[in-house]
Amino acid sequence: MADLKVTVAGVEFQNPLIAASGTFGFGREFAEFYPLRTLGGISCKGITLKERPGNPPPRIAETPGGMLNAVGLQNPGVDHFIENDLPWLKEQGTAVIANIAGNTPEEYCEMAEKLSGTAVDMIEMNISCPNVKQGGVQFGTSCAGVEGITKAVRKHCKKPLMVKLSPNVSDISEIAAAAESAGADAISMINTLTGMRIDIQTRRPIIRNNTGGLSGPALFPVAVRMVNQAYRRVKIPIVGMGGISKWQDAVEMLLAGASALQIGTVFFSDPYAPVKILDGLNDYLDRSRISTVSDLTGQVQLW
Amino acid sequence: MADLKVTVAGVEFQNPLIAASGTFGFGREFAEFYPLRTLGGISCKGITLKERPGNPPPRIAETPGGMLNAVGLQNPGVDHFIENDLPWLKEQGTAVIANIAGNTPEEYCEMAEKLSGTAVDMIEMNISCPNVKQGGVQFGTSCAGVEGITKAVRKHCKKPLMVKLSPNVSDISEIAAAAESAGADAISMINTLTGMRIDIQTRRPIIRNNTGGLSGPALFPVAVRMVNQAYRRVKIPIVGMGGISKWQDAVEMLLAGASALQIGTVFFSDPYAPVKILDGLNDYLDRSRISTVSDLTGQVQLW
Amino acid sequence: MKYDVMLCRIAEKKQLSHDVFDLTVEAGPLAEAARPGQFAQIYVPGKTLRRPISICGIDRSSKTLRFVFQVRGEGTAWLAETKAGDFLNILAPLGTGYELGDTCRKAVFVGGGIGVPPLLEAAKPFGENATAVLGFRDKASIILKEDFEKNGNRVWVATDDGSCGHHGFMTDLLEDLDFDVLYACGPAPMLKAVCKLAAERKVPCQISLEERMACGIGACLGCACRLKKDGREYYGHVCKDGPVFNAENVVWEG
Amino acid sequence: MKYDVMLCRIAEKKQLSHDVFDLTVEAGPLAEAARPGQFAQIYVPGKTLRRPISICGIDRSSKTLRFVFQVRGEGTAWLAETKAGDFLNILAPLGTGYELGDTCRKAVFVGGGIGVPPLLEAAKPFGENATAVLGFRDKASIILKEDFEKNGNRVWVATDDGSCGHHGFMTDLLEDLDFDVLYACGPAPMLKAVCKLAAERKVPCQISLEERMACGIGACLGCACRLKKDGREYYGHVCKDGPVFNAENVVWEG
Ligand SMILES: Cc1cc2nc3c(=O)[nH]c(=O)nc-3n(C[C@H](O)[C@H](O)[C@H](O)COP(=O)(O)OP(=O)(O)OC[C@H]3O[C@@H](n4cnc5c(N)ncnc54)[C@H](O)[C@@H]3O)c2cc1C
Ligand SMILES: Cc1cc2nc3c(=O)[nH]c(=O)nc-3n(C[C@H](O)[C@H](O)[C@H](O)COP(=O)(O)OP(=O)(O)OC[C@H]3O[C@@H](n4cnc5c(N)ncnc54)[C@H](O)[C@@H]3O)c2cc1C
Ligand SMILES: Cc1cc2nc3c(=O)[nH]c(=O)nc-3n(C[C@H](O)[C@H](O)[C@H](O)COP(=O)(O)O)c2cc1C
Ligand SMILES: Cc1cc2nc3c(=O)[nH]c(=O)nc-3n(C[C@H](O)[C@H](O)[C@H](O)COP(=O)(O)O)c2cc1C
Ligand code: FES
Ligand code: FES
Repeated sequence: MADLKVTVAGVEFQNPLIAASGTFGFGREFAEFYPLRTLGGISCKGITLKERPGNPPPRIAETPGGMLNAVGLQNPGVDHFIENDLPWLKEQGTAVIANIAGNTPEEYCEMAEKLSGTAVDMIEMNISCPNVKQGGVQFGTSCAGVEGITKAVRKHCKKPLMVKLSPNVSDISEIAAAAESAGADAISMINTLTGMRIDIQTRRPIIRNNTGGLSGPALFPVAVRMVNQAYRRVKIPIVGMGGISKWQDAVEMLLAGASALQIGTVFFSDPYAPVKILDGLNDYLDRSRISTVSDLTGQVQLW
Repeated sequence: MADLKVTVAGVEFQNPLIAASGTFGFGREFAEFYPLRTLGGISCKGITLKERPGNPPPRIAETPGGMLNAVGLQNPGVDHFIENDLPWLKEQGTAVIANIAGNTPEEYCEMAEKLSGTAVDMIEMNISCPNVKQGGVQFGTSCAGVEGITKAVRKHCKKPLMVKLSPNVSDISEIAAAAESAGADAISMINTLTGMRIDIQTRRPIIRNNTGGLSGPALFPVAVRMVNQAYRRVKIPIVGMGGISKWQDAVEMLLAGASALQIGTVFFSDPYAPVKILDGLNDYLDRSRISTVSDLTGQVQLW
Repeated sequence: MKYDVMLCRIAEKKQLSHDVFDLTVEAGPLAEAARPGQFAQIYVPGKTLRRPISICGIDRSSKTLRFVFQVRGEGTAWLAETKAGDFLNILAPLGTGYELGDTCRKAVFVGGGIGVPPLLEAAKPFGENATAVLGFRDKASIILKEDFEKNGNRVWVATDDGSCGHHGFMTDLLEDLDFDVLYACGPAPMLKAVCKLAAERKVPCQISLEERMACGIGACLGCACRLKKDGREYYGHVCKDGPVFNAENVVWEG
Repeated sequence: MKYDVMLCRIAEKKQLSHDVFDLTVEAGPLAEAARPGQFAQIYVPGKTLRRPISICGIDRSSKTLRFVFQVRGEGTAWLAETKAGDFLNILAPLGTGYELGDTCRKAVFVGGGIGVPPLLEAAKPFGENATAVLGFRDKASIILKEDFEKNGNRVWVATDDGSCGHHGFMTDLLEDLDFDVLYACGPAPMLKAVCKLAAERKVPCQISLEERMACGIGACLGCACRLKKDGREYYGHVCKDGPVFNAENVVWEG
């Protein structure tokens, strides 16, 4: 048995597999399949200061090797989360990451403050949600935007702060550097890439929001590239995600530069994916006589 | 039989399916399968002012629903093209698009001038090749870059000028608008999105160039979104591409805003793809009682 | 266990019409847990998302589940190619099914096209107290008529082209019927009309909805549907709160 | 026709070792056009790229092609699951094969592991003038030995672990042999050693190379390999200029 523990920004994860925000709810539905401590951590559904109704349906469209979603951050609000979901989650024996989104810097700051007084292990700042009209992604696609909001939230945040980056940018390494210099303790990447599907019968976009975020295996090579670009640019740890669906992908993403991983879309085809990925990863480490998984991080040797 | 003819920037294509640059060489290899006049047009392998050796191998990696390539613009140079490939191509009864790439604006201008004196039907300016060290993509990822090079080449180009856009940008509609205002007669989009795959055995990127360009169905929803964004922003026609692999995709891309289409990666799994896509498109038009294919362009009705 | 993933052997496969197929799978504990109106998420190789298909029949003794589906796209086309003996990767039973209540009430089950299958198992305990009002495009598209009859239900059929039974809307048939409770599944315009009628007659009515799904268990919030409760509107989720809803809680668009 | 796409029925399937399989397919005109050392691009459902597999046998009378392949990843794993009677979507014959020339010359065919199959058809016309020197990991991995013997070729075997034949490198065996021409296919280090020997002995040598491919026909320029001609180095393409090259034209890296 290799050592699967990883530490990201001071937070210990018993293994590097974290459920990606928005794909796992607050965990209750998946607890039917296996104890949630199977996972290294859970990044909760994105929460906002006030309750949000979310976007009208349809919110989902399948694409080759992936899917689009435009859930639009439906959530019960941060207070409800703290009162009703967090206590239960904290009992499950896995690290809990609160994923937050806001319309204004003030909202982000207020949430960070509220969550700083709770038992969450880490705050993941989603400045990359492409599916809401206001806020979210517009902070995440320019260096100035990322720097401004990260600096502001950093002041109010007593927990390790992870900034989640959008792939809808020309130069991800600049954005990563901006997050680092503004005081982020870690980076998570990538969020979804904006896409569209059209129903050729009705001539309407399949998703009511017109566009949605692309996730799943289709995205994987873009995620690997971006994680590696960021890894070569910043010193803070990177939580890598985007289309991981098998243990080989996990190894690849770690080699590219990730210290831990998130998986999302793969839950939809196989709720048991984390169990299989962890088994495969463990066997691989044993076979390769690698004693701790963190020895893989960033070990790709570029040509 | 619906009317499949389309006209883009004054150039007539007997049907909207054009072979995408770099996937079809100069056509000779595919002429073994069917007469090249089956296609509406052929965009030749990207050519440069001088012969280029291309990148060292491996140049190809498969990805979920797609592939990466980093051929690095291996080509015999523009003079060789004009002398040896163009005359044969012009005899095939299909429109011929010369796809050009350069290291400097001067090189682009010189090529445009040379080609203006030939029988090519159109010039496609590739300012979006992610696989060469110098030139190419750096012109294509900023508005100023796109505007500068398009203006310069426009002056030297007596042929319809189509600018090929890179998807590796934050806001494609800005880029499209820059190309239009600088005098482009048409836009083609999208080129490949940069990605990376790592061989977990050797811990080396599979592609010797480290990164490569993602093409194929995985890319399709991103291409549809970008074509639609550009369509809503500019008046000049758009040639849409990126992962089209069946007739339904062709319809979807036309609805999103494309006036004509290019197909590339699908040739690798099925060299006969254009025949099948055209059959399906024709049946669809007949079934839907649409008399000319160009009636589909931009007909998506956003929510 | 509320739901789980299982590899289920196909025990039997039949073709019911030119594009409708009928699969019975050995589902062990999933069959034991299943209730009428619930659904399954069936894995299709190479696809990112599972396909939601209603449970059409539950046999507790043989521990089998029955699915009746129409070929609509690549996923259902793949399903139609499977054979007895093949294995399907199934996540089930999912969602909230029909609340049957007192089966001595006079119940009418209104199904349109591929909306018919989910009603079959719900109608069973009602026996002769139930009338199944089934609508199809044409005679060749009629499915499951004999199955409702085997339930002991009365069956009325309507076809769009009049090639069998009543020529026209199923809802025409409802006008002449007397009932205490309505159960419905089918295309949105039909459901709307049924809900309207139920409201007029002041009888309880349960309808089954569809929406594009990802997780199927209520975690991703993908399958939203507009609901109302105590005068407040909100987005519920078809996979967890439904697919069966009380008609009065559903908000129709437009 | 130089090459074409065809749906080919699998006439026969065998397993040669724990991970090596042997498929014979009915290939009609593709079989008639094929020459030793050429290859096919086999379509694998759901994959963006076809899989290049060498032609191991050509039977002009039955119009069949034979492929022998090792399971390496998802594509070859899928191929290994196919059965006689299934159809494969094949693009063939592709590339430039072995130039056999005068088959009265003393020829040696050097194959390492899964590099052995492409040599079989080339060795056939040489009959007893040919010696096949075949290297494998161990005894259990030996394939096609009897097939070379059926050609009338002499066969020498080497294994890495000494469990059969010579213990060590195939190239050791070459030292003791006398020959006019060399044909080789296998891992790069082996090919390099063979090329070196051929240069020393000044005998012509043809080797078969591998590279990742997209189109397989010379259009995409994906499968580059470093070549030299008249002192000038350039990138040629394995799928069109090769997969078989004259040893003296190949530039080895490093
Ligand atoms: C709760 C529920 C129960 C259902 N029960 C049945 C049933 O018993 N029998 C039956 O024939 N059909 C049923 N459907 C519809 C069935 O799910 C779709 O026909 C099927 O998903 C189409 O998949 P495809 O790959 O063939 O089509 P494609 O159009 O290729 O599918 C593309 C994507 O869209 C989704 N999609 C397409 N149509 C629908 C739809 N109507 N509802 C939800 N998602 C859709 C697919 O799941 C897939 O993710 C049900 C749907 C739901 C939500
Ligand atoms: C001209 C030629 C002839 C060949 N002949 C044979 C043969 O007769 N028998 C045999 O067993 N193998 C042969 N190979 C190797 C065979 O093509 C690979 O083992 C196979 O493509 C692996 O596919 P996969 O999906 O199983 O593996 P994966 O690793 O999942 O494949 C991923 C991608 O990499 C490519 N790839 C992986 N390994 C290779 C390789 N060695 N060469 C080229 N592409 C590769 C695949 O084609 C695919 O595009 C030949 C290769 C070439 C180029
Ligand atoms: C249905 C769905 C909902 C999502 N919601 C959120 C969210 O609320 N906050 C967030 O930061 N990311 C959200 N994401 C993005 C994922 O966390 C993740 O970044 C992305 O899906 C890529 O990983 P994957 O390919 O493994 O799914 C969502 C993704 C999906 C598919
Ligand atoms: C092997 C390969 C080589 C390519 N070479 C070029 C090129 O020389 N010039 C260019 O503009 N685009 C080039 N492209 C990009 C394609 O023309 C096209 O934009 C892209 O592949 C997306 O379309 P597709 O998904 O249908 O392949 C190349 C793509 C591939 C796969
Ligand atoms: S499909 Fe995920 S919540 Fe319903
Ligand atoms: S694979 Fe396309 S040129 Fe060889």
